[in-house]
Amino acid sequence: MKQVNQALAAEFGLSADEYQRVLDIMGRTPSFTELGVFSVMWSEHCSYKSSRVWLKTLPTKAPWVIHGPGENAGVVAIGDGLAAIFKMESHNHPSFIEPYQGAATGVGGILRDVFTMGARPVANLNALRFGDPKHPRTKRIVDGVVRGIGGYGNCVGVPTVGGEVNFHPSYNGNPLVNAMTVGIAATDKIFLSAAAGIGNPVVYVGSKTGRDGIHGATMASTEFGADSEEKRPTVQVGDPFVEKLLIEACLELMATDAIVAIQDMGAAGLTSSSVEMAGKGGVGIELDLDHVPQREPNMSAYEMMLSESQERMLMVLRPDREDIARAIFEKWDLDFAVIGHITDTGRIVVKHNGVVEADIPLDPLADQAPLYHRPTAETAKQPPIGPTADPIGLEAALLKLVGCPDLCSRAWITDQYDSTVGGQTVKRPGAADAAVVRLEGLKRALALTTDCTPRYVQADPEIGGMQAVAETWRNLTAVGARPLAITDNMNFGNPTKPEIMGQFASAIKGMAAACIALDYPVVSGNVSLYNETEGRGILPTPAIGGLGVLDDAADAVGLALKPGLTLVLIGETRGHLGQSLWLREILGREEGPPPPVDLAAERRNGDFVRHQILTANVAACHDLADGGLLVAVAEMAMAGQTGATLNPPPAGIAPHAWFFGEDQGRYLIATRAPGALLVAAVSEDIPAIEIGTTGGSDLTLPGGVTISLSSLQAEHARFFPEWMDQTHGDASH
Amino acid sequence: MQAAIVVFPGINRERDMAIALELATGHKPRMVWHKETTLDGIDLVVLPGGFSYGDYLRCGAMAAHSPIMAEVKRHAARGGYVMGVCNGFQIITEAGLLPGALLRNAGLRFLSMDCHLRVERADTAFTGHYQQGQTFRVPMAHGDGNYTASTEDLDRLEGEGLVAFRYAEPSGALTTAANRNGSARNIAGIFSPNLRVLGLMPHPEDLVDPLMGGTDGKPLFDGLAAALAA
Amino acid sequence: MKAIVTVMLKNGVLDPQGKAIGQALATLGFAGVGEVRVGKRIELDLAETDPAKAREAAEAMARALLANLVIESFSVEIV
Amino acid sequence: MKAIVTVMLKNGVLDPQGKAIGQALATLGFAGVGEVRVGKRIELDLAETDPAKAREAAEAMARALLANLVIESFSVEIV
Ligand SMILES: Nc1ncnc2c1ncn2[C@@H]1O[C@H](COP(=O)(O)OP(=O)(O)O)[C@@H](O)[C@H]1O
Ligand SMILES: [Mg+2]
Repeated sequence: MKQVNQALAAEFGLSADEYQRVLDIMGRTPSFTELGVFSVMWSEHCSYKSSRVWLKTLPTKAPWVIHGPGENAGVVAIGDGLAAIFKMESHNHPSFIEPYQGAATGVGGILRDVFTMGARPVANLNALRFGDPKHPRTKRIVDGVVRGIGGYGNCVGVPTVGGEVNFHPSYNGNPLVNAMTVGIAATDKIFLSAAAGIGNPVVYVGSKTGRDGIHGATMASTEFGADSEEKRPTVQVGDPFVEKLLIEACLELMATDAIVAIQDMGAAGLTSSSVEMAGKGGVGIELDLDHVPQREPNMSAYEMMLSESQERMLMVLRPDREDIARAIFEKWDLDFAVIGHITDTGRIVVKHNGVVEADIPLDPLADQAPLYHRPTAETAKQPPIGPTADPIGLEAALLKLVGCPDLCSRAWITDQYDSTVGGQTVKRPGAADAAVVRLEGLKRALALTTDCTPRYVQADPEIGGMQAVAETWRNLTAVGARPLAITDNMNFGNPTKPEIMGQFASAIKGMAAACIALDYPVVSGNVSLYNETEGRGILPTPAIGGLGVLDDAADAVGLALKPGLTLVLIGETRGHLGQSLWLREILGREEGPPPPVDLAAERRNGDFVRHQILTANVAACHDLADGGLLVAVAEMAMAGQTGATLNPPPAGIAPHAWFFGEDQGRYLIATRAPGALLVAAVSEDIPAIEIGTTGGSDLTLPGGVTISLSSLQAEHARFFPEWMDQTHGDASH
Repeated sequence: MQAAIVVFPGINRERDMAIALELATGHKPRMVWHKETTLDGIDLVVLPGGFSYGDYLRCGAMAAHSPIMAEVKRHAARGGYVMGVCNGFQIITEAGLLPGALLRNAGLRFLSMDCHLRVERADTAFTGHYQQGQTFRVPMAHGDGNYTASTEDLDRLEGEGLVAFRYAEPSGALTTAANRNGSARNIAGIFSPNLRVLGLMPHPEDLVDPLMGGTDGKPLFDGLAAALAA
Repeated sequence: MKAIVTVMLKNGVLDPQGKAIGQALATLGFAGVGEVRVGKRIELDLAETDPAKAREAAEAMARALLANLVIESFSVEIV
Repeated sequence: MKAIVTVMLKNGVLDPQGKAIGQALATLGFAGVGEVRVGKRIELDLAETDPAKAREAAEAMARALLANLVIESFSVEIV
């Protein structure tokens, strides 16, 4: 085994200062295994050393929040004595190396974070960002990631009900795969990870340990260079069948009183789970690795402690319930092993073959973990884009926009995800702004969405951060739900660069402002830094996962137009084209400031729309986002196979700005009772204007140009199937 | 009617099925663990959808050898009713209760979407609440639903009127486009010769509630409840 | 003793995976590839030390589980 | 000329299929089965008549498409 010294510490990703700190804590040269424990616990991924100072500024409280950040997932009360438990997590780097397994194990990992708290997972979502479709690698990555998400989620039987997909060259060498899981538990049956009870057994369940993904946590915390192909550790392969068994077995055990504490083995596997459980409980832990179920012969303590083999959990049990627990796991054909016990030493002691391989005091390992106040540089404000002329007209622009990769139909993707398993999916992907999933046996339903507009964040991180939170809130509102809380996944570049850290800090600032204004706290999240390839960062991408609740699933509205309705636009339209998709797709310019976000107006407009939905004045509703008003009309028309006739824009605004501007805080409502709706809007000072009527099978623009729904649909549907299926052979899965 | 749903490790649509059966019969079906060995007092045995044993070797192959399957075969031999949906259909064919096999979908991708089924005969316990020739909408969600059988078996199924459902256009037309997984002769479901064993790929149990987008699947369960009442 | 069970789709059973691979190879610029068939190779570590008995056991496993004789055929090799 | 490309998971990479098959065989009462590994066998009909060139071509196809070298290794046999 290699000599432990500063050079080895550097290889493990510890700086000279950090290594010195290890020496100070230990009072001696650490063993190889100890150095491994420090390196993964102090990695960016586990310690949040660059981001922590900023994350602390996020609002995390509300009367309905049961557990905010700090647990495996966030927990909010949703009524009927139930809690929603949810979190989002990234698997960006693994998905670049091996797209199928990287994405699949990402789904597996986030599922475990949720069911480890006692929740039955009821929905998955995913926020994906890929490189330029023309880049030679992108297609393979998209194909593998989509198959991987489906392969895992379909098999475990959790419906995949939503998500988002963007393309941009900045993701060419660094796709983003952010997976979100939502589960349901009784509010008085939530399981936490703080260990307790001196002498209580520490139990390992699930799959056996192999040499999978060793140093995955540190890999996720370093940027990719050209040599990353050689550096790749053994890729983790997911086993969704075992995950399914693990869900059922854990939930069965959780119905008893056997569990004192439970934690999934995620990044840095046995190390982080045992260290965190003991640390949170203020106790010590002793592990005897001889009892760890092993898949491969001759594994060292170091390998077992750092292995990231999937589908494993660690629990502390009541000693008198060990037999009940063992019987349940045996019934489900899963490994069950007592691998240690809780001590009062405040230390983690790891034995293997009778030798103490690690003996580390837990408090300093946590308290003295590095914490960086990294320098930040503010992103320069973008100058306004100035007046624009419309070179191609509304019709051509609309057809181009609905067919572009960022706006085209996602059916090719969602058709590969089982969205109906469970029998509770009220709004499937594409049917509404947020997915709606009813709670089995109840009227109550959850509304779920993920959103972020990275080009806005790049142009102005604070507004972009605000916008991302506001857009999720708007999407939940647009189905009639009461937004409750968010989870986030902060995907950024290299934090040692002041401009990247500046993006991070500003995005957090904007997110926090939106959370406060909308009463919409952050209850869980994840940070993924070093998303760069050869020095070029990705667009800053704070993906937001929003969760809301509907007291009655029957109140939910979708996008689909029906004939005989009036279209009413809620919110103020100035025709903001900076950073719009129209500007990028039609003029080829990625410029300007993003649309401003007026949080007070956002809230007023949203509360008005939700009230109208809940009083049954709304037949269909869609928030206005990428592509603006005309794209929203087109999407609603296609969803309902019903055309619309649009009024001319008000005086003083150019048609292309009116129809494609991306002003925030707006909704398009289709209603049978426009009169009542407009009166209500006026009385509450909500900007509202009739913009057209529905019917027929064409979209009729002001001036009489008509676009048939079938031609719109053809453009909309074309991109993915043409890109993916013409040539693609499926050799590996 | 007393129904039982067999729970194999990896199955994941047993809850959906229980909801649909309860809706039609007014009481909860019995959940039977795959290691149990008796189905006494059961009128209808349902093998639900999912990924038994991860579908790792072939879909349904390992579940077909579970202890309960011997009893399911005896139940069928006694003239009992059996319905296998999706993975359950795959298990039934692997167990030899119905002929043929389910191959990978022709496009090699998982297919999760609504499809339309044409009812080939309405004089069975499973289809009594549909009209012959009627089409109905139903979700499907599978990677291996491409039904295949020897030409002789296919001809026999056709000749004896044992094709239950075919993938069709909403109009009832049998097109290649409607047959997304590439099944032989658009076959989506088949009966045993005594019409008491049904295997089908799509999921009628997931379309029994207007809130989930429709009730096109409900007549199948209502029909069963009516036919097996007593 | 090791047994290798090879399971292939029977002749006449359409092999969509093989077909797709053939097409993909052609688009990748590989010329002169005719039919492509895809099957499974299952390697079994057997405690049995007698080759004849090992073969018999592996054949029994193939018939019972590893191959679906409706659509597949198998062969066994002992190494 | 026919090339047979055998693709197996690399040593150390989890093989969920193999594991599940091993368990199923045990449940079926087959004793003495140790590790089970599952891989793919891809049979290619090649127009090429020179064995060395055929092998070279098949190896190139395996690297380009048939094997996922991150987790799999392959071997080629010419028959
Ligand atoms: N960006 C963030 N916003 C809010 N909470 C966060 C964020 N990043 C991490 N957290 C919280 O920090 C804790 C540790 O996260 P993580 O290391 O991802 O947990 P795990 O290992 O269980 O997946 C969790 O409670 C998580 O919700
Ligand atoms: Mg966790």
